Amino acid sequence: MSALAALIRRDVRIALRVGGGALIGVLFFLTVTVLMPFAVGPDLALLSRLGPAILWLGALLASLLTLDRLFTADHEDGSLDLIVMSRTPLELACAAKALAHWLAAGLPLIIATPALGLLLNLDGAATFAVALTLLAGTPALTFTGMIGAALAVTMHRGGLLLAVLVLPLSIPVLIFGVAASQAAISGPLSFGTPFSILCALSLISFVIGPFAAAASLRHGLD
Amino acid sequence: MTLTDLANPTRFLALTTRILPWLAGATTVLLAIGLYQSAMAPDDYQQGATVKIMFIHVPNAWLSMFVWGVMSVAALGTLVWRHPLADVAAKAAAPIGAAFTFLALVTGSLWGRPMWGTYWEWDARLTSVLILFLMYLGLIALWRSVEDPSRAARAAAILTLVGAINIPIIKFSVDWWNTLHQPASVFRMGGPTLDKAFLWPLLVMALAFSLLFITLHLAAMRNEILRRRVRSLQMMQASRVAFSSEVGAGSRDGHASNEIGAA
Amino acid sequence: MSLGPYASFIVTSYALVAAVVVLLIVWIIADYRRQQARLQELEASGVTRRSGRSTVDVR
Amino acid sequence: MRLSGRNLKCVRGGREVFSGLEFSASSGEALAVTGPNGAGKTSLLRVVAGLLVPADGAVALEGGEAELSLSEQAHYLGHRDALKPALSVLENLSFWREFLGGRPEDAGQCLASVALDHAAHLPAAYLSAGQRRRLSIARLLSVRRPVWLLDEPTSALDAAGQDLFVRLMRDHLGGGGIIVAATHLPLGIETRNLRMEGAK
Repeated sequence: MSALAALIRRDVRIALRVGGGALIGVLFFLTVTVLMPFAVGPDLALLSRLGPAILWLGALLASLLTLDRLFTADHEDGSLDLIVMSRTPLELACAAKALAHWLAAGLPLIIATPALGLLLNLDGAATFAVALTLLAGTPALTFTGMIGAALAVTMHRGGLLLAVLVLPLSIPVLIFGVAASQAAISGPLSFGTPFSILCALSLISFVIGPFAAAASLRHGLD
Repeated sequence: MTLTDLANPTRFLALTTRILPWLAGATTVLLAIGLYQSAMAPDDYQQGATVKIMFIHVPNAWLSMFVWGVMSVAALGTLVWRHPLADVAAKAAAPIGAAFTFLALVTGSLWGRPMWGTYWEWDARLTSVLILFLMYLGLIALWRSVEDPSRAARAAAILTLVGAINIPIIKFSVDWWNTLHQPASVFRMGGPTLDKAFLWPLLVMALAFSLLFITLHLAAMRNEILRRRVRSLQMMQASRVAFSSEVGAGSRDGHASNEIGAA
Repeated sequence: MSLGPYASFIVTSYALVAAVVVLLIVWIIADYRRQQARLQELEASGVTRRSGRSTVDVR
Repeated sequence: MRLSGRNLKCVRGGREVFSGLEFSASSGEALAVTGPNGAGKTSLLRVVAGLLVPADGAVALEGGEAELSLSEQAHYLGHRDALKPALSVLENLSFWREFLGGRPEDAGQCLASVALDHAAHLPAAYLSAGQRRRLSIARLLSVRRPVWLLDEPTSALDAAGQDLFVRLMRDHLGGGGIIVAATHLPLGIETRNLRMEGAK
């Protein structure tokens, strides 16, 4: 366990140091969200209706953007070789890396949500609902995105390929995340149903993500 | 005291140590006077006591633009004159400017709440300040993403100047976008016809905040110079080893990469 | 001095400005102390700046 | 303990790098893999490390810990040094020491044995190529693994560094370890040689 804790500590530390990309993800989230009203107009009623969708799309794109470096950096400097060879199961190491990524890049998005909710004219309850769905849903984004990151690193391609691979996989999370927050704001569905499905999606991704990522890393390294 | 004297960081450090206490004292006195005057200022017949927020909102909003101006001059200093203190000044100013811009946003939003009934209205002024805030954050992110400060300085200087040219364009576009959509409530923050009872406290506060900025900026520049000194000392420490003659490293590395390609 | 019905907004704004400014000051002072300490630590370990290089160092 | 490869064949990108390769090394022995560029020295090391799957044949370690695979009992020192420039020298080493588990030793002591202790708190970004190599070598010492797989270990090292490394390799072999090193230069220790000619 101490090996995994060390890996998480290292990744979080690197993300927060100079050159790390953790806070850039939040800045991207902020900027994308601020851009939306310029496209749809400053109509507060409309914005509060679109708010959850805008926030979810922003969080999705922001977490995708920072996932790019999840394995690439370790692959480029050879760390990945040593991680594969180590006595820690690769699945667990992948899960630890994803967790570290979520702590450094996903959690700040949720912390930034209330400020953005204010800009989009969401009231306190609605903002809380969106933040809660993001808290339940962003781990799923990270853990499914990790599969794409692992595939991209073995193909020596990042960026756009990663987006094309991962975005379709994240559609269910988007659907139930936005549905749950809409349900909390305006109904008519109950909040509980889509939210439980969202949590279930997260739990499934905890299982599938590390295994798929580890498998693709094992077979793709050269 | 000329510009060339200032170019020497050691002399600059000595100078800052000498004048910082005076600056801090002057700032405190002016702030006290300004705060007293704003407390004594009468209520506005339209806005009531909320006009008091203006006394801190306007200075912060003014500084948010002024600091970008300072950074632009510093950027010119970096790119054109290669003044050794220019990138230090630019880097030190960014977080302080971001903090003032943040305060302008928050106080504006708190001032708007009683008027609009909501904390945030996509009002042309507030929106422009928000974009300015994002640009500050982007600039800080740029500074933070490169370890070598002199390399980051060039990039940041170019971004600062592009920003300085773009900010009026952004402001114009946002104004246009805003009038196009006819906002529900038109709210002027402090009109051009400001009563003398408000003008004096406002001026004193603006001056006090400007002094506050100068004080903080000088102190932050001093920190930055020390940080760079630490960095260069550390690099000397890394290279100063008994067995520093690592001859042939480059050629063997080149050879090694060939092999990766071939293997 | 009465602040009217919106006293909480006024007080909050002033408090926020004070908080952020104090935070800035504390951060700058702490940063100064940290850099000084590291500088002294380095000088204690025998690394010294060559004279006349100060302008180069800063670039 | 005995490390052996039988009838190894490696195919990369549709090209056969080597085939029918046999080698073996016992406790206390070093195997120097030599040959021209492109002969497959790096590929061989990566096959032994378990990072590449051989097209044919197998590598086995007899007499090691039964429940662990070969790669879990080996250190791999490649061209890429697995160092994070944003972390300090000590942080880099402590991470690998902790992550690789095993019997932990004092990371500072490992740094001292490669004469990097004076730089423990500097960012790894400030290190020269030779110092980075020393730090990688410190990783070999931080956790005990019987098999060392070294790819051009002495590249970038100066004379003092090479002497130091020779001493460390002797210690390792003396403790019953096995070394497989791909190299162009004489390692400075007694070695068995494996000459790779490359595919025709």
